[in-house]
Amino acid sequence: MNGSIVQVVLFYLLAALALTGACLVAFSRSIVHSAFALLGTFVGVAGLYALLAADLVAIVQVMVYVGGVLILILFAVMLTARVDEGKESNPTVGKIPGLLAMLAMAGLLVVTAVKAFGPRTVISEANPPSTVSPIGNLLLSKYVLPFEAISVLLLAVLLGAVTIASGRMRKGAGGKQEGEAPR
Amino acid sequence: MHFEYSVVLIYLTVSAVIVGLALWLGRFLRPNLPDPQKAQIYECGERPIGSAWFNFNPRFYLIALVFIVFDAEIALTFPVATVARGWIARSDGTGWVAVVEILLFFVILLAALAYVWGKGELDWSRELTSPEEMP
Amino acid sequence: MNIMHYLADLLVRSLFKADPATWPYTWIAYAVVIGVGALLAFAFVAIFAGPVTWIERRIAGRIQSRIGPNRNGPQGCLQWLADGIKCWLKEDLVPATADKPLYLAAPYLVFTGMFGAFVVLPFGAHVIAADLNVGLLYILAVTSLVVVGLLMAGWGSNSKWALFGGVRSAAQLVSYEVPSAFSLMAVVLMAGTLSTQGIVGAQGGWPWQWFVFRNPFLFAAFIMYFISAIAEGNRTPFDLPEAESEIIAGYNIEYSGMRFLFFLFAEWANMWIMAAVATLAFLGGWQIPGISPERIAEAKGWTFVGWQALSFAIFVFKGTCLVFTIIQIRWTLPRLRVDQLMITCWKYLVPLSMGSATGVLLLMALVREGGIVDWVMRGAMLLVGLLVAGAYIRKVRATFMADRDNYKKMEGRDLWYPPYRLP
Amino acid sequence: MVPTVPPAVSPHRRPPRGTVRAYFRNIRLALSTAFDGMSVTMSYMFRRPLTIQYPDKIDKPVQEMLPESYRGVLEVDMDRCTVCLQCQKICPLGCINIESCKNPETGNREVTKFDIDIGLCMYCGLCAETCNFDALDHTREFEATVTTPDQMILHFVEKPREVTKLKAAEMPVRKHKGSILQKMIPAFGRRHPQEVWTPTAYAAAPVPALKAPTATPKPAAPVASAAPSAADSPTPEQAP
Repeated sequence: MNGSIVQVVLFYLLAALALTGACLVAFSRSIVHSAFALLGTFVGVAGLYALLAADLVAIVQVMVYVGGVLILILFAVMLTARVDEGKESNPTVGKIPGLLAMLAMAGLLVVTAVKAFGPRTVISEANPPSTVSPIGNLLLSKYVLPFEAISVLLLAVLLGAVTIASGRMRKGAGGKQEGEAPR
Repeated sequence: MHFEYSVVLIYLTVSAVIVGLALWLGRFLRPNLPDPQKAQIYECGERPIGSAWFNFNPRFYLIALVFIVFDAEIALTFPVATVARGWIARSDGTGWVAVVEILLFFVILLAALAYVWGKGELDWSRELTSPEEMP
Repeated sequence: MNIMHYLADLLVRSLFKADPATWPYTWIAYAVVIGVGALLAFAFVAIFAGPVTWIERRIAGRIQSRIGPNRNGPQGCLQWLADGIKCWLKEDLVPATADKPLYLAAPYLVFTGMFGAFVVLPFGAHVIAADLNVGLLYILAVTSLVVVGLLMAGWGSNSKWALFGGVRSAAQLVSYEVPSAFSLMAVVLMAGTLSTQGIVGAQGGWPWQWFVFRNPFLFAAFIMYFISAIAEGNRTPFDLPEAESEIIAGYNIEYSGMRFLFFLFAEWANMWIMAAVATLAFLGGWQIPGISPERIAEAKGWTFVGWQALSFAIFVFKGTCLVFTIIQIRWTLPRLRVDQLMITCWKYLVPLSMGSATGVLLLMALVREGGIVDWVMRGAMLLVGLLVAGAYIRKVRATFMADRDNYKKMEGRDLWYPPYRLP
Repeated sequence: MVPTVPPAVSPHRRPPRGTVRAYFRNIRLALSTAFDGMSVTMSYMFRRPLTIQYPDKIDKPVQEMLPESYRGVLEVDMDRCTVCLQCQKICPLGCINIESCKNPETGNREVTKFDIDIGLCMYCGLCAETCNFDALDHTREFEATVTTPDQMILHFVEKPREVTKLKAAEMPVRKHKGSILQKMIPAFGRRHPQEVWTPTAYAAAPVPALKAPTATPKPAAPVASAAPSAADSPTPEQAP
């Protein structure tokens, strides 16, 4: 879309969406609401990626984070004990350490951003090219080793997660809530 | 490319507006006769017992876990699969790099799947191997 | 060139006599044109999804030796309209114990996620909203919004059935996304692009140019994609999320009126999306036999419009055939159990679809395209397809003939009653 | 749920020997059975439907095609009813409601109310069995659609009438089964034309309903329920 004003407006809208989602995650009383509010953050960030002409990253953001991570988080939340007690399941604790951590994180992000791009606008081209093939080519040439390392990492992740989860499941098998029939 | 993504944005907005508009217009058409019995949730005609928000079978969680791993794999392999054709078409034999790389990736993931399979975590209702395991 | 881009530029040039590249308000013209396009897509969804509900019920009637809805309009063809209006006039109920924000937001997410997929469906040679470079991945991505919406509906209703339905739905949809993605990966490997138009362009109009008949692995991938598409559309035999006999209606049980209708709407349109993706990925999409895409692009005036209309008709026809197959499967096969569902996905479809993608990759590396082996393979697969179709027709005829004489003896009438004779 | 009896370790649920072969056998079976099933359902697309469209395309009313012993909506022939209350007593659901009193002027017994709640009735037939005078019987009528729930109560006595004193043999012949009901059924929808049924009035149970003057005629004032016009009155002719 031409006209940088539109881009700026869209940027602020998407940023607002992401930030509203993040704020809801942090401040919502109900842990389930927090989990669902992540959707706004993920989609907003994906929109920002799309605005930065990073099409593959945007789509992968939606696919992996909304389609996978969010579902996992929701399942995890719904599996937590005492979730039904909770309009109050998200108490705000440790305000000062939290603030410090937030400031440290913000500083890190600002430093990274400035280092990576410098004070210049990223959105320059009106019709930037697709990033799918460049990324694919890079994964086949420069980043062959990381690519394969990722598969090993995924293997390790799966093994570890399954081991931990199934162990807990077996331990919890005696509990009265868990012993129910498969649904 | 930005044009394409603006199409996506506008489509999503329009669909949300359609839903909102239909519901809003329906407001003038539909009756509104609130009633405590209507506001009850449905539980086969009985009075609902307790809240529905309780814990359920944790196997769903495990499925989501396995899915995330595969989802990440899909996200990573699709760009490679996209360019694989071009690599294979090259005459200098570098196409085998693509083939071997994707194959290796698949094999490692399949090994993970085989492990989960072998542990019996993919069976929804796991068979009890010994009576001691009974809850 | 995107058709909407073109139309918007045309609008700016002819109506405002301005150059779209420099005119400051071009983006408004773009937004308007795209918005109109979105409304057209919605009209297509409504006009498609509506009558298909009626057709499905008539087909179900025939399969179960009964008649089906035939009261509203000639042969009941306005039944869907009556249902829609009825739902619109129904009271909008919100359970008192529901989690209200989530309950109210869920239909938006489900419908939006479904509708978003229409952006990349290539209805015709140039009839596409936006040809994204990440087309297929995009469809996989927006569908995940539906998953979240279903989970939201399930949780927000605070009803046990709804929660079970929502959770089952989410687990099923995410599980079957894996085999469908791997089956599509086989196509992506063949086409070398993710864009939907690119994939259609890599095929041709004749059946031996379709991906499904290219080699055995793609044939298997097509079948596996079709199975997982049915599962992702929550259709029988994979309709556990809304198993009436177990959890009444699933995630949408507490919804009434228009909100409920949007869930149904999304389900029906989803069926079309799945059929359309299968068509574009495996069955040659909109390709007109004997007419190359370049010829369509070079055509001028009404010829161009005619080609577009023809390609549109071909695409919709192929998709509708698949939709009918999905409908027939619904009234044929019994529902799977939840453990069978998961086993089918993770033990059968996932490894096999990965295998088919691998097979396609190896064949691509080993067999030269257009070579003798390639053509032998295509011919063999086409023959297999024809044999399967022939065996099917023979079997249908044999089943029919086995009962025909008995019926005649008992009822004194002929059993033959072709589908076009609507009872 | 927690199984109460520990299930034995079931060897037959294990995959059979030759698991790899079983795996591919499953795939083959899935495809071939789906193929068979699809061909069967497809063949039904060319078969004549078995059902007959109701109520347009049938030769005679369904009521006439039903067996004689069909248990449809109950009906009472008041000419033969002696108000013995046997039916009311035996009804397990209490859907029959009879009231009678002595007329202070003539000294005769009068029945003021004979209501049957067909919404409550479960069509068990006990009342018809127990009726010694062949007055109460199941008909073959089943189309008793009404527009409001209170119309489901059939009023067989619209105004107080004398109870017959005749012996069973002397009584007039039982009217044709269903003829009384058929007269009443068209009136179902307009029994209480002035009343608009609202869910709130229904759900709020008897207390507000009593307050509303237009609510269902209550058993408290049976004599006053002679409101319906003569045209609407389904009451059979007075016995001589």
